[in-house]
Amino acid sequence: MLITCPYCGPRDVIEFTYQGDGNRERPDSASQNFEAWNAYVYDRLNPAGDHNEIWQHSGGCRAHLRVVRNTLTHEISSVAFVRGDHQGRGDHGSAARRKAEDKA
Amino acid sequence: MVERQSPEPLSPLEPEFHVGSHGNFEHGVEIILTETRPGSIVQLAAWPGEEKKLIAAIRTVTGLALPDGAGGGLSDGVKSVFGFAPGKFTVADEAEGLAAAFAKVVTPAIGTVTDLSHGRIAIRIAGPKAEWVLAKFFAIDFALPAFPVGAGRSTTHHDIFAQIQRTSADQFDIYVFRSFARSFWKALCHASEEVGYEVQ
Amino acid sequence: MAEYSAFSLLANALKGNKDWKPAWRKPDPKASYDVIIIGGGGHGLATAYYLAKEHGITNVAVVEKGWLGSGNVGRNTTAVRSNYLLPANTRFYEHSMKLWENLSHELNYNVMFSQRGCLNLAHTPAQFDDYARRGNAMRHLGVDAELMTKAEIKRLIPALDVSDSARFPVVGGLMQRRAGTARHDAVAWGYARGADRRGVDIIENCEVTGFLRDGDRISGVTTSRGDIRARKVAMAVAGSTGRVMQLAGIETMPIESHVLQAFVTESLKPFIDTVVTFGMGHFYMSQSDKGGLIYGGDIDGYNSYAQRGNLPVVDEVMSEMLALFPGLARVRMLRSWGGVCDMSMDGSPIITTGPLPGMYLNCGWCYGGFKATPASGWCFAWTIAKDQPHDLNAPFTLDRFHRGLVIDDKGQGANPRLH
Amino acid sequence: MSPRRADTGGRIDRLKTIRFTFDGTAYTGHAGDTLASALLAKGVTLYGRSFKYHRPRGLLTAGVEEPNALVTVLKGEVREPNIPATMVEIHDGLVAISQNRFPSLAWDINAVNQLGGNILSAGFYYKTFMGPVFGPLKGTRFWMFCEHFIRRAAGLGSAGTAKDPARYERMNAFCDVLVVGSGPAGLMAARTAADQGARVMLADLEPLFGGSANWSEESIDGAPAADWARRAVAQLAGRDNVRLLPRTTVWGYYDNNTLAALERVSDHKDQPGKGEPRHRYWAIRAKSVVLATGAFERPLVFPGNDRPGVMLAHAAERYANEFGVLPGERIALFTNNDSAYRAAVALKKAGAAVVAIADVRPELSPEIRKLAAEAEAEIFAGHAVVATEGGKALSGLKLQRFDMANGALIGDARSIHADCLLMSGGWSPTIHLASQAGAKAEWNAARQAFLPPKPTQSWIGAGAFTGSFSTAEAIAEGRAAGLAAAGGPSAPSVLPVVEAVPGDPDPAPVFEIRAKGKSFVDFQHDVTAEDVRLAHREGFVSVEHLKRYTTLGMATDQGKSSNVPGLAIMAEALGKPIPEVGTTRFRPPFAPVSIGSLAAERFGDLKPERLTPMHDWHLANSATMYSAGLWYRPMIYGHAGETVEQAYVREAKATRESAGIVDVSTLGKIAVQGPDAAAFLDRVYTNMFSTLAVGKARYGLMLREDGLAFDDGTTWRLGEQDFLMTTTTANAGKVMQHLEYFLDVIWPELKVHVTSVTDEWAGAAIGGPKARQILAACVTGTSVDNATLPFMGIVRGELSGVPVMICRLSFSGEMAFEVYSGAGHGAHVWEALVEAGKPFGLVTYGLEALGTMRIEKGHVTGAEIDGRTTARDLHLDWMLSKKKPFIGSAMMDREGLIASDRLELVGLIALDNLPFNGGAHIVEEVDEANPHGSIGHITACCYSPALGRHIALALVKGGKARQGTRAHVSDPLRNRFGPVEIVSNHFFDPDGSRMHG
Repeated sequence: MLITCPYCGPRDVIEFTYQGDGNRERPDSASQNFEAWNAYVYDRLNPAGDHNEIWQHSGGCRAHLRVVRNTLTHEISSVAFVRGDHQGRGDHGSAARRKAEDKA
Repeated sequence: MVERQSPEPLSPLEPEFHVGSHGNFEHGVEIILTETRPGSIVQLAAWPGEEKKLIAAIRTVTGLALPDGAGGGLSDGVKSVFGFAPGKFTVADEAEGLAAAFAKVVTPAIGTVTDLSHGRIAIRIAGPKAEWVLAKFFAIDFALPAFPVGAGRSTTHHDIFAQIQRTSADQFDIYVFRSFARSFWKALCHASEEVGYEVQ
Repeated sequence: MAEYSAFSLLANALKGNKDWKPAWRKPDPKASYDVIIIGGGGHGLATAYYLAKEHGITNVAVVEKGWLGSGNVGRNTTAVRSNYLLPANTRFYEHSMKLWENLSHELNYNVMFSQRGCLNLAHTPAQFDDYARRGNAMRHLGVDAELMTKAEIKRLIPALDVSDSARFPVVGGLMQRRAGTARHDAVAWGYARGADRRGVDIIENCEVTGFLRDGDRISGVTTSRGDIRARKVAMAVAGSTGRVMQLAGIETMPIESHVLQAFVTESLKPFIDTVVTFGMGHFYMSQSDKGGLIYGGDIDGYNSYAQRGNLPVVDEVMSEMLALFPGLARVRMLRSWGGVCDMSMDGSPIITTGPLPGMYLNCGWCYGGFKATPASGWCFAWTIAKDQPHDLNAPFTLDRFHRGLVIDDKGQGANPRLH
Repeated sequence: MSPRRADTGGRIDRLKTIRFTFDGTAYTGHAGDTLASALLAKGVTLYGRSFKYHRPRGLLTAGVEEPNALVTVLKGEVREPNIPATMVEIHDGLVAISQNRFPSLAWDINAVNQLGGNILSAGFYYKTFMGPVFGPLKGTRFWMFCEHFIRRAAGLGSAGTAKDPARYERMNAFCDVLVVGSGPAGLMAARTAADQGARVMLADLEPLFGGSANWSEESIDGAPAADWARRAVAQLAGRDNVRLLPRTTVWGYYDNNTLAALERVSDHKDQPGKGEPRHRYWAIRAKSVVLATGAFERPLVFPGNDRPGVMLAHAAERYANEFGVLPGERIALFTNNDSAYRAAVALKKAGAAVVAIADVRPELSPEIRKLAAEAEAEIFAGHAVVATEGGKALSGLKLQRFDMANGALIGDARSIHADCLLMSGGWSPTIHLASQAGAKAEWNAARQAFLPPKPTQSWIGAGAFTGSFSTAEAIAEGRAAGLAAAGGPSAPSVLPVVEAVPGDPDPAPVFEIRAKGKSFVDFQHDVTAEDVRLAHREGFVSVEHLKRYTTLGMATDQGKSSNVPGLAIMAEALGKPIPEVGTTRFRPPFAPVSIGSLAAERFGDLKPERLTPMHDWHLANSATMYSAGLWYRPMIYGHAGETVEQAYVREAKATRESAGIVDVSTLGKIAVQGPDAAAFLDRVYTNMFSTLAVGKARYGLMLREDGLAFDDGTTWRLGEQDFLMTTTTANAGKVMQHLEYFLDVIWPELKVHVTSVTDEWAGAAIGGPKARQILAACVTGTSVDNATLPFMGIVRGELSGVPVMICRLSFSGEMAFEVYSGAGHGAHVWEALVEAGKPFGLVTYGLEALGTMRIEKGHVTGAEIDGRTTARDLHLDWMLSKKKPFIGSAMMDREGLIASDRLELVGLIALDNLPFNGGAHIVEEVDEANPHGSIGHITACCYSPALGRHIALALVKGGKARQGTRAHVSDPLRNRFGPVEIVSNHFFDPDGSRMHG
C-alpha cells in the first residue's frame, strides 16, 4: 500500500504509523464530561467503506496526515496534513501537497 | 584543514571502516563509500508562516539559496542544505559552529535551531551503482528525475531513520542516527560487495 | 444420522462410499425461532451447539452470510492454549482447554486436537522473568506451565537456533504442554453437525441486512432470505462486529477491525512438534499434520475488512522465522491469507447481554478467537439462556472500558493495533 | 546422444555437457536443460510419489505448475525441498533427490496405502481416530498416538537445519510499466511501452524470454517465432529505460500497484559470483502493469490419468521443440480441443510415431483432420480414453466410443499400445495476479474458462491471459496494452504478421470420463473425481468446502491444473453451471516463494544494533553486554572467576562506599523547544514544569490518556524556551510519538518543536560519596560544589577539553551527577572520568548494579510501569498536580483505577534469607502441592549489599495496607517457597540524605 504524503510524495505503508479513527474529538483538557472522555479514548467508528483516519509519516517527515481510505478496498481517496492548511508554509511543502490534492 | 576547538570526535564506524577495495572489485569498483564527517549538522525548524524568514536566515549564514519545493536543497561541496519536512531543514558544514551562527539569526519568533553535529553521521555513497545499492535499503525512487541533485528525502530502512541528500548525479549523502551508524555501515558495505566497492 | 467410527468408515468403504449423508441439513429459514445466532463461524456454531446441549434450547437458527466457517475459524493458525497472564483470561481459556480435551468425543467428530505443547521463547533474563510471572500466575490457577532451559529447548526443537551468536539469543522459555493445535475447519464442521443433530437450523448464504424491532427491543433480523423473528438475537460475527452493529444503529464500539495475515509453507517431513513463539517480535509457528509449517505474526495495523494483507508484515514475519530457524531459508511459502479480527481496546473479548434489549453480544476476539471457540460458545449459550453472564465471562463486559476495569494482558492501553 | 534426444533443435547447447546426479545416479545433460528435460532425455519415467497413495508419478508438465516431479536439491547440508524438476536448471555438480518414498523411489513401502483406497477417501480423518471415551487412551491420547504415525507418513521433502550461507537480497523498484510474461503479448507490450519512453520492467519466470514463441513453431514476420522473440529481446536489452528480469516470478499483486517478484539470480550457476545473491526479492511499485501471463493447459480426468507417461500435450511440445527431447516413441493423444493437434504435428516432426488421437468431439473440422494427417495419426473422433496400462511407465491405453451429449461410453474398449499419452482438456488463463489484485474472475462459456475481470487496480491484460489464445491476437493486444500502459498515442505502424497453425480456441465442455478406476483431479494431493462426489454427498458443496474437505488445490501446485476440472465435477453433481459453484480467490503467492528471499537482507541480522559512544570501551574492559531493545548495555564488568552476582554486588557496594560510573547514553532524550515549551510540558507531565527555573532539572511523570502511568524521567530546563527531556530507554520512541501526536493533532496552536537528540548526547552517571571529589578533580570552567551545583542543578563546564553539561540527579540514591557531552566525545569524556576516579576507587558498573541500587531505593522502572499500573499504585500520587489538567487527569479516577484491591508497589524482605526470583508470586498461605491464592508478584529482586538481605519489589493486592505484615513467596515454576516481610519500597536511605548530602 502506498500513501501519498503531501510533503514526501508516494511512500510505502512501511514508513507510516497508524493512529486510528480520525473522527474522535478530544474534550477540552479541563472538561469534566466523562462520557465524552470515555468515548474519545475507547469508542471508534469502524466503517466498512471510506474511513477518516490519522496516520503519521513516522519514517519520513513525521507529519500527521488525515487520510480517507476505504477499508474494503484499501483505496485512498485523500491525504492532507492534519495541521490545517499550513498557510504561509511558503514554497516548502505546498508544491507536493498541491499534487496530492489534485490526485484526490 | 578545518579548525577544531575540541578533540576530534570519534567516529562510530571506526572498527568497521576498512579503507581499500572490497567485494567483487576485480570486475571494477562501482561504489565508493566514505564518511564525510562534517563539523556541524544543524536542524532548523520554522513556525508556520515563518518559513521564508528561515530560508533567508539560511542564506545569510551559509550563502546557499534554497530552491523551491518540498525536499528542495543544494550543496556547494562545503555546506549543504535541504528540506526534510514541512518547514524543517537540515544544514551541514565542514566547519564547526553552525548552531551558534544560526542561534544569532534564527530568533524565537522564526523558529528553532537544534544542534545534531554529534547525533548524526554522514555517509557518502558515490559511483555508477549508487542508486542500485541504495534501492536495496530504501523504498524511494532514486532515479534522477524523481530525486534531483540537491534534493533531500526522509525515509527509513526498518528501524534506521535516514535523511538522504543527492549531492551529484551519482552521489548521495546519507545522514543516520549515530547509534545505528555502525549497523547501517556494515549493511551498506555488505550490499555493495556484489558490485565491488572502495572505502575511502 | 450415522455415528462416525472406524467401523462406519469401513462399512461405507465396502459400499463404495455411496451411502454417506450430508454432515448437516440445508434448511430454509422458518418464520421465527427462540434464538437467532448471527454468524456461522466457530463461535456461532458452538453457541448453538451448547444452547441445545446444555440448555435444551433447540429452536435455534444460525444465519451465515457466506459458507459455514468462512470467517476466522477457517483462516487462523489453529493454536490452542491457555497461557495468559491475567486471571480473567486464564480462567476463561482454561475452561476452553478442558472443553477442547474432550471435544472430538463430544462431537463424534475428530477435530484433531493435538496437545503438542506451546513454547514461548524468552530472549533476555527480564523477559524470562516476565514469562515466569505468567507461568506462576497460571500455576496458581491450576493451569499447567513450566519453564524450560536453553538446553531442554534445544533437545525439544533441534532446528531452533539457540546459539549465542543469534541477534536475540534464546535464554529459556515458558512451556504449556497441554496447549496444542486443532484442525480448524473440522471444529466448524463438528459443531455444525453436532448442532444440526440436535435440531438447530444452520442457514448458509443468508446475509443479515437489518434488525427487526419491537419498540426498543430487538425482535429479529431482516435477511437476504426474508425476515426471521426471534425472542433473542445473538451476535457472533467477530471481524464484522462494526458492520453488523451499525445495522442496529450503534455507530461506535470499543473495537477496530484489522487484518491479520497467516502463512503456510509447502508440505515437509516433521520439522517441529510444538507451537513455538518468538519473544523479540511477533511470530508463532506450528506444523500441521499434513506437513505444512503454519505461521504468522503481527496484524497489518490499520482498519480493514478486506481479508487482504500487505507486504511489510510478510517480510517481517519471514525475517523472524529465519532468525529462529535458519534452515528454512530454502523452504518456500506456499500460501498466505488474511483474516479480519475484532481488535478490542484491551485485547480481551466481550461476551455479554445487550447492549440493546433482546440482543446478546460476543465479539472482540482480537486474534485469539480460535482457541476460545468452545468456551466462547459455552459461556455465550449460558448468557443467552439465563440472561446473565456465567462467572467465567462476567469480567468480559462491554462497559468495562468506560469503568476502567480493562483486562489488558499486554498493558498497551486503548491502542488496538498493539494488542 | 541418448535414444530420446533429437540431434538438432531447441534452446539447449549440445556442445556443453553438464554432469549431475539424481537419487545418487550420475547423469549428463546439456546447457539449457531443466532437470526434467535432462532426465526425460535419458529415458527416466518415474520422478516422484504421490502424497497420499504413494502412486508412482512421471512428468505431467514442463513448467511451474508441475504437481508430480518434486525433488529436493542439496547444496552440502543445505536442503531445498519440493522443487519441481521442471524448474531446476541443471548445472555441473547439481545434486537432486526424490522425496516422500521409502526405501526408494522405485520401491516405496507406503504404496500399500493404495489398497486402502476407499477408506482413505476425502474426510476420513474426521470420522475416526477419536479413540475410547475411558481408560488410559481417553481424551486426546489415542488421536495423538495415531497422529504420530500419520505425521511421519505425511509431508513431502525434508527441511534442513543448517544455516544457508547463500545471500538473499531485496530490491525496491519503481517503473512506469511492469510487463509480466514475455510471450509474444508481453514482448510486444514491453517494446511498445519502451518506444513511448516509459520506464519498463519485463519479468518472466522462465530463463528464456519468448514464452510460447520458443516452442510453438509458428512464424512471425517470416521468421521462426523463436527468432522473432530473440530479436525483440535483444532490442529491449539495449535500452536504458528497460530492465529485463528473466527467472523472475511475479508472485504477489498488492495494494496500489505494489507487486512482489522473486528473481532466481544464481540458482542455475555452479557458484554464485562474489557477493551475488541467490535470490533477489523485487518490491515493484508500477504505475501500470501489463498482465501477459498466458494460460495453463488442463488435464482430462479419466481412470489412470496419473500414470507415468501421461503428460499434457503442450508440455510434450515444449520438450520436443525447446529441449529436443521426445517424451515417447509411440505417442497417443487425448483431447477435447484443437490445440493438441499442433502437438501431434510437432512430435511427429521431431521423430515420434503418433499412433492415435482420441477426441471426445464427434465432428472435427477439415483443418484439424489435415493436421492429424500431417502427423500421420489415426483419428478416433467421439472417443475417450477409459484406462491406461503399465507400472512405472505407460505401456498402453484403452479407448471407448464416447457420447458427448450424456457422457456415456458405448461399445467395447479397444487397446492401443503407446509409451506416452498426451492429454489436453482446454486452457485456463493464468489470472492469479488479477485475482489477487482484488477482482473476481468471470466464467466464459465458449472458452470453458475463467477469464480476467475488469481491473480493480491499474493493469491491462494481453494475450492468452485474456482468453485470446492465438499469437496474432496476443501480438495485437500486447501492443495495445503497451501503448495504454505507457499512456502513448495509438501507433499506426504495421503489426507483425503471424503464420500460425489453425485451430478453434473453444474446447468441448468435457472434463471427466466416468469409468471404473481412480481418476485424478488433483494429482499432488491424490484427490479423485470420486472424492469430489463424496464431498457433494456429504454437503461440502461450496467451492471453499470442497477445497477444504478434499484438499483439492491445496498442494504446492495450488490447483493450477486441477481447479477447473474439480469445479466442473462438482457442478455436474449439483446440476448447476460452473459459475454458480464459484471459483476460489487466488491469494499470494502465485507460486511458492523462498522464505530466504522474503526475509531478504535481514536474514541473520534481524534488527540493527544500537551502540552507545562508549560501546567499544565497554567491550575492551571486560563488560558482559545485555541486549535491551535494540541497544547493547553493559550488564556487569566481571573480574576473572566472578559470578554475575558477585560482580554486581561488588560494583554496587563500591559505588555506595566510594563511587561508581555507569553509561546512561541510551536514555531517550528529546529537545523540547519553543515559546510554548513550558506550557506544553505542563500538559504532558502530571506535575508542573513552567515553574522550573532555567538551569534546573525536575523529575516528571507522564500518564496515558486512559489515566494509567506511561513513562518517567527528568527534564532539564536549559533555557527559557529550551528543555531537554529524558525518557526511559525502552519508551524513547513511544514518548516521542506521543509528543508529536499532541503537537500535530490536538494542540497545533502550540509553538513547540520536539526533536530526538538521544544520539546527540553521551551520558555518564557518576555517583557515590566520592563522586563530587572526582568531578572536582577533572571538570574545569565550573565549580561542582553544593552552592554552584545543588540537587537538580545544571552547570556547563569542560572535561579534558570537551564541553560538558552536568546535572546533579540520582537514580542510585547516592550523591550523583549525570555528565553529558557531544556523543562524538563520549568515549573521551568517559575515559577521562574513569582516569580521574582511579585515586578515589571509582568502579564502572552495569545494569545489574544499577538495578540493585534502584531496588534498594524503591525507584520504579518498566517492570512496575507495565501499562497496567496507576500513579497511585506506585505511590507517585504526590506528583499529580491539582492545579492544572494534564494528559490522563480526566480518566485517572475511574472506579476501576481507584479500587481498593489494586496491585500496589511494596518492598519484600526474604525472611529465610534465600534469593528471590523475578516473576515469583506472593501468597498469604503457602500450598506447595496446589499453589493458589496469588495476591501479587515480584517485579524485581536482588541481593542488597547495602542491607545484607535478599530483597524485592513487588506489586501486591492492597499492598500499602499490608506493609509490616508477613506473606510468602510462591514460585512453583522454580520450586521456591518461603516467608517474606512486606515493607515499604524505600529500603535504603528513605529520607534521601545521601543524595542530598
